[in-house]
Amino acid sequence: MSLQDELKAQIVKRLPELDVVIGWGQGYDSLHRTPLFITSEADVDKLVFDPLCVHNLSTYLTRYGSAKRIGVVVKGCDSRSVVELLQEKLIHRDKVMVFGLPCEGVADLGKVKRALAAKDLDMGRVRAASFADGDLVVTVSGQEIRLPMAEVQADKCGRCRYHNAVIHDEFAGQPITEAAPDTYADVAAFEEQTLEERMEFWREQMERCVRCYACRNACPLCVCRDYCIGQSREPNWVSQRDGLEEKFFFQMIHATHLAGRCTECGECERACPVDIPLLLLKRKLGKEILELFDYRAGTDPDAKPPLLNFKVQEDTINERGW
Amino acid sequence: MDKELRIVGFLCNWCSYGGADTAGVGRFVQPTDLRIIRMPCSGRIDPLFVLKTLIGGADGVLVSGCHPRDCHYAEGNYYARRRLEVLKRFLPIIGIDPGRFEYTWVSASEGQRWQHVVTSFTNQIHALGPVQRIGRQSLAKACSLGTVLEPLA
Amino acid sequence: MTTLPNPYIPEIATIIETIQETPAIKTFRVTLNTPERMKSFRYEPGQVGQLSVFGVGEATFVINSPPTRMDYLQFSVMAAGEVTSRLHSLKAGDQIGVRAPLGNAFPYESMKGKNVVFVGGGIGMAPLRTLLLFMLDNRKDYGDISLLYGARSPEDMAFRYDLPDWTTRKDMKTVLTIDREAPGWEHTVGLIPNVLLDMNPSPENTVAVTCGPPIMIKFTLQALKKLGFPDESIYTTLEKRMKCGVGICGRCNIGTKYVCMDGPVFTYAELKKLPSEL
Amino acid sequence: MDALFLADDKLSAWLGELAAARRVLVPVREREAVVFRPYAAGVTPVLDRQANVPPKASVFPASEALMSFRYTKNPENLGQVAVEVHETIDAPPTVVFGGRPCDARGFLVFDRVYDTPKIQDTAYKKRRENTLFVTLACDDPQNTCFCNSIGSSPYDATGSDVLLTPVSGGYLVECASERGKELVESKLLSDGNALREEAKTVHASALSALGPAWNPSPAKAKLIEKFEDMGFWEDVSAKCISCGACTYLCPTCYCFNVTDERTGMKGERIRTWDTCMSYLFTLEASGHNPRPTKAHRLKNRVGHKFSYYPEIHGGPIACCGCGRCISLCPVSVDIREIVRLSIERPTAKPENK
Amino acid sequence: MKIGVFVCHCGSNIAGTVDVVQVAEAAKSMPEVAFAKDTMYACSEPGQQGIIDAIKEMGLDGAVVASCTPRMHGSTFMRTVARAGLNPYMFEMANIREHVSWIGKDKVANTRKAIDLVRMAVAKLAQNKPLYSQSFSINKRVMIIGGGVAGIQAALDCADGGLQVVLVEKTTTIGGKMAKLDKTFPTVDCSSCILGPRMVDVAQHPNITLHASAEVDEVFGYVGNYQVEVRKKATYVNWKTCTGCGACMEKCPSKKSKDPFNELIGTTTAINIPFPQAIPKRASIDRDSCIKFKTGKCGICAKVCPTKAIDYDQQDEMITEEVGAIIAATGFDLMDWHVYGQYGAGRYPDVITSLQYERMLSASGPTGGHIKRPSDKKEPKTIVFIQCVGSRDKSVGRPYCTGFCCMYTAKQAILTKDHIPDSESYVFYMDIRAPGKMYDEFTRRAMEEYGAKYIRGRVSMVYPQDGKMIVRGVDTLAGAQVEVEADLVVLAVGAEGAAGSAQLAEKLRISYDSYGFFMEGHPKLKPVETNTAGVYLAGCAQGPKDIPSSVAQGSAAAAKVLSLFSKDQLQSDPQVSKVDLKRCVGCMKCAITCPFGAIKETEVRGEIKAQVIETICQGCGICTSTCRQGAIQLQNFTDNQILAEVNALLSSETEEA
Repeated sequence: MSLQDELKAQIVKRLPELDVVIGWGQGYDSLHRTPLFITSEADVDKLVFDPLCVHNLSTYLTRYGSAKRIGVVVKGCDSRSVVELLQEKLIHRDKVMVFGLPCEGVADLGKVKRALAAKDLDMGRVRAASFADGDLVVTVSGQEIRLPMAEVQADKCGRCRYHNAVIHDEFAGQPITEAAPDTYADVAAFEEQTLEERMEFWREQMERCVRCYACRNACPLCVCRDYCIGQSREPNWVSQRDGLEEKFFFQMIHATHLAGRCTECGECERACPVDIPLLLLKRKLGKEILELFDYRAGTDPDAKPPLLNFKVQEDTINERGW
Repeated sequence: MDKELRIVGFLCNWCSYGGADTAGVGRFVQPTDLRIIRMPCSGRIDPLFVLKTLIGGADGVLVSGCHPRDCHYAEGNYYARRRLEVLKRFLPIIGIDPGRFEYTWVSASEGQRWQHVVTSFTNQIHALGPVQRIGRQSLAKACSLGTVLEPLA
Repeated sequence: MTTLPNPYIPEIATIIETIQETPAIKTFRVTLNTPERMKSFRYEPGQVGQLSVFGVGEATFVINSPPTRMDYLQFSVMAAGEVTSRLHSLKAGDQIGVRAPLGNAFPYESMKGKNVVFVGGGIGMAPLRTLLLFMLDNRKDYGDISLLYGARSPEDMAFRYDLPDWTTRKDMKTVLTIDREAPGWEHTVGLIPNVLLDMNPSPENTVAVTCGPPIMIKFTLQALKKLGFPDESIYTTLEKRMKCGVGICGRCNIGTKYVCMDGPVFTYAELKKLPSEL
Repeated sequence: MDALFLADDKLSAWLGELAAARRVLVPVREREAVVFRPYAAGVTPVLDRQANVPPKASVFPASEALMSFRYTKNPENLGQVAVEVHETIDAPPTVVFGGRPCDARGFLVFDRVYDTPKIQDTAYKKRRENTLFVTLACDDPQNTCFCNSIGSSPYDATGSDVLLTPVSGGYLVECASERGKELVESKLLSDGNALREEAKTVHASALSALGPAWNPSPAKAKLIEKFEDMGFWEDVSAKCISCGACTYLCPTCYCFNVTDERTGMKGERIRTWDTCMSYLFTLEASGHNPRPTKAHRLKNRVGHKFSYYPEIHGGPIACCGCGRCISLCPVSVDIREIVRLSIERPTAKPENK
Repeated sequence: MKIGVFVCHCGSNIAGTVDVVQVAEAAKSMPEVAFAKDTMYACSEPGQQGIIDAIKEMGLDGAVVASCTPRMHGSTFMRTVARAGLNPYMFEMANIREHVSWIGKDKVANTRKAIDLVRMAVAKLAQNKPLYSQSFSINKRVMIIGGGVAGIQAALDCADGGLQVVLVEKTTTIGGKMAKLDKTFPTVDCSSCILGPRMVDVAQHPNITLHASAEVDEVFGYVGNYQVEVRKKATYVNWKTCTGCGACMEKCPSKKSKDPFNELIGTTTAINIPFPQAIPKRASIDRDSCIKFKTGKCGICAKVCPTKAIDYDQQDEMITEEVGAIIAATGFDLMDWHVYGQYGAGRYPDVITSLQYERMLSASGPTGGHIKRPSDKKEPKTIVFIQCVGSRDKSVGRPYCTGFCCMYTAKQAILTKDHIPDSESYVFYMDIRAPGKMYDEFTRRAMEEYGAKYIRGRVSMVYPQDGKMIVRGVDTLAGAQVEVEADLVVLAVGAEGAAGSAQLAEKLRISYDSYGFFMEGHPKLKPVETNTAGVYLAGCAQGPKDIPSSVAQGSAAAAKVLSLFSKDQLQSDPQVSKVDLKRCVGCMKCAITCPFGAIKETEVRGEIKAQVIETICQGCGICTSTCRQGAIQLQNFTDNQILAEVNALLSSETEEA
């Protein structure tokens, strides 16, 4: 039985206990998957799982009333968000059923877009897409293009330690055994630039931000949403102007509010309609939190998160006496 | 010293604000750049205050609270220490020198230490010079308008 | 091509008097700073204005003084959000911005010759006050006028300076009510819809105008129906969050109707046709 | 009027000419996003695909001062403070170059609201008057494009001042408005009449690439009919994450917010883009919200575009079919599907109103 | 809003290096400022009257005083503003003395800085809101935790003052460490003679409820209204019927039970009353040595008990006491001296602690007041006292001085001579710390009258040899190695917070140091208060101290409680956190970080929300900086108030430019 069929069978089995199961279905074209809300057995047929299932569906878990019993299909990375939400008691274990999957990596449609653009092709015109022998095969403007997955895989997958869902009530398929090391090489490479270059980089990136808050709303852990301090007057942290300072400060809010919580799922960056590399800010925080507190968010539902905790004598913080 | 720079201090009311008072009572002369904002506790200091202040154009931000174990509220400075350490390490990614932000502990009795802290920090900020602001369009930006920004390696 | 004035620029007005109506409601009497504008200022009962506290923002209030009394424009403000609480801190002599008149008005022309029943609850008395005073100032144009005004307690009753006149005039009937017995209260006690049923106004050649908190409106409408008022003869005003006030910014619509342009005055018949998104 | 021809190698020279007297906004690539930026020498416009962000900001900036205000104290009595306001309009002469027909047509939706016999949005009107559109016809539409279904086409010049069509070796340049004439008065443009046929082929092939058009007009009545059918709206909005990407990137979405910003004794009243997909959009000071859920809000967005707007304005749909709300939606909410479902699916009658 | 700004000259203290007239002039152009003036001494009566007059005449809504530190006169001016009819929180202070005029000589820079500070204060004040205290009633009962001499003193003082007192004692009797002492310095009077009557007073006082063999399990509530859950540990004897006759002790076959009262140098019966003067004088069974519990057979005590008080099935009992204040007087324990391997670390029976020696000296002790060395029960002739075992010793993590060891060592040396006239005492010491009334004289007497040989120096090791304990040390005054052949070695072991004090501190939400001592509110000015309102300290729980100091603190803590309870209602500090229910998402992270347990979960229309218990909230604002929605705001230090200060400062630059 294929992984997808096994998953379908598990959902069919569990569906009677649940109000809805959130999975992925076919999107508006062959390259796009879209969140699928399964409430009947007939819906289960629409379920898809392949490397185009990029969305972290756990973002929906906090959008239901506490009375609902929700099933959610998660990849390894997505499952960490579930763990984090459980840890923060934003969802309740007995109200959530986790359908865990092993995942070898998902595609980064930005990379697909770039790869096709390099061949003067537009991703928006892809007519067919499939996977064969580790390649993403797309038909676009009359041509068939083979893109090796290694080239179009999301960066986060190349450094993934958690290929398998870390929490699950059902698990389909065989767990993947290998785990890649994450050396935060991307952060280090970025920080080889001068401070001026780094700020100039953000200046250029933030210039095109439209303050649509897709980054925030896609984030499974941005649970304030309707009451985000980025848009309020009381408190009034930031004006509604579209200046660089305002737009950048919102990202500071987003990043600092995720410190010690972010699982680096990358949804903020993926959701951004103007391709601002927002994950970098969170990766930097993740790196520092790991170094300081040996803590990876979303791996232990019972852990006390580092910024809600302290030690009288910190082992890793060098008291700044001067 | 050259032209004053904009330095903002967030001080807890119980220890460091008192320490600054003690320094005043002792007439311990200090550079004049610093402007102090009184907070009830270093634990009240949201790292976003620091970011807001730096991004808003302050050249340096100094936070000072009670020494660990001496927090008036028992635990505030422990939380502050973690939050502020993370913040300090975060600053380089956005192009702000981490030396523009320091946090330290000064008790209400440590007037001399406060003088030392203010003087050292002010010197440190003067060595760094005025902060660069993201909101200010750089010359480079105007010239490079429209150049294709390459994706991150 | 005609050029119309910039609809967003308020006129500057000065507060000449403030009245603390109730703990939560404060009334502002303002005059436009340009005397000629004050002279040429025209509006109709029921129309609203946007008051600006510059640096804080704008909020919408009905002009609750009638166009027949142009010494000042009166607005009553219930403290709820940022703008309203800031307005509450203002005093006589302070300057604010006014964008008015906005929205539609009560069809006071078509009401001529009819009896009018006013049913107001709490701050909902404000829009009724304009029309009531306008009618009293044009008394001969209208038939019997009756007013039922209710508040939770005597302290919550606004426009207390009007009450001596309203309760003693021979050409109108006034019933004041509060929800629960209170020491020193000499008027009726009871919930507005019940008192209205007791008053038992005849729907014959009569229009009803009502405004108040949503729950009161709901039961008052039921009472009016019970009394036999047709939907077309019942008027009320709606409140929505507004920004531009001129039908552009897109937040006060209920389906196709923009409260800021098509309202705030609606008949119950119109209201029923609107989708339920109040 | 005659058709003209612009050779590929003369493109930057022509842009240079245009930019001499005006701000010229061209689509450029930044990472994988295409956005409009002021043209300067050396800039390579990206003309082979739709920009992520439409040129909406050219006429309707994401944030602008509606006015400025200043408080002044009476020196004799500091407690006496006067306030004055000033209109602030920034409307530089602008050419939007390389937008698509849908981008230019977006403003037609604005016009019916922002410039009416009763109300004129002064700043908008001024900028509208000062902004011209040199539009590029689409030769190969994207999967999310549906301009043909809302009464337009990949080469619709309505709302544009000049229409370019890609032909071999360059572009066919056609004037589409009176105002466009001044733009094509350039020696860099040569006679292009001979290429009209080729352009027509390009147009036809683009249109056919869109596939068969579908008719959204029944949605006008159906959406009203479905107003109370919250089950339908909960179903179609289930995946919506309530961000504003669809509305901010929509060439026709014109809703805005107004906030005051004050520094010391002066300040500005700011108008910023707003989105009806946000909970805050209709939240009242009392805490009451007439559109409390994303189902309510998505209903308003779709309803506004395909029902209320056409109802108020006598027919035209407030959608230009550009498809950005689909392609740039983080979760691929597909407005085409919602409109189609609103027409096709039977309406559930609420038990009691 | 109309704000008045008053810029103080403070004579020349400020005006000497700040152009105060220019500061007042600059303030006039600041937003919301309707009045600005310089004043010679703002805090003087005419200065304050000037502020009041200006507020009334100009109809001001708030005042900024630019003068000294708010820590000095903040409350003075708040009262001034209140006298003018404003809410006292409609006031801000700009510290232009301690933070400006006194620390810089450059008048231009100082003036610029003062103007900035005034601008920031004005901007903050424009965001201030009136705050109002809440009154709440108090439960005038006090709980005292710990029945040592400090707790006894506090209990009796409170009870005599008319308060209902609940005294909770961990062991089966009150008396604490003092009950174990033979004599007390410097008077050498009998410890039990002076403590005993006080213990009896406790037992007999109508206002005191004593829970012995009881511990505090949990503490809820806040000042004036605490609920303390007390666990009454099972004693297996019904204390209501037990008369303390001792018949059970006589017949108990298990005579080798550990005797903690005698510091383990003697043994007792499994069922026992720790000492004859115990209060309450009730028997209890030590489960670990009781044969009935170990084998199920025996039950002799039950048979002999004339009142049938023995209850082998007794369980711990939980009771809840409601009190308005708590005094923690949990005392000390000796530090674990076994870290001193060089002194035998417990391997040698003839190396004992001073407290063990004290039991040996006591006539009611296991040796009947005869000094006998544990190994062979012989009377020792040469006794070495080693001071500072676990005091002033960083190497074992005990940098502090326990303070009373010098005195009791001198006392023990004196008593040794009294007991064994032909004995010789050696005292190894580092410094003699005897700074009390008659204290130094006392140590002198030990040396001069009683011939105790004081050797200044540390002991490097103690080891047994031929029935003797060889004590090898250094005499730093003589600059020589010394070795003493001792019969008995007595270690003056330092004190640390009593076992379990850290856990108790956490329950009480007070801070404690790493030695288990509780932190006082202020080392000088609040020696018996804590930073948790309604919780006070007495005795060694706060830090090592001798009997008179412990008693003084007991009385001081009692006085604090009596003064707290002198009112029927308490006023809460309104600078507390407030939840905006609309913004709160109920994540309760605020409650996780609140050091005081002042935030509880509540349900509002089916949704979880945070709720601040205003009377517990201390106003630290940790919750505010924890809350991501900005839903919980510390009043008077809200985000908007602080941002207003930041913005006022940062925008001043752009305005000037």
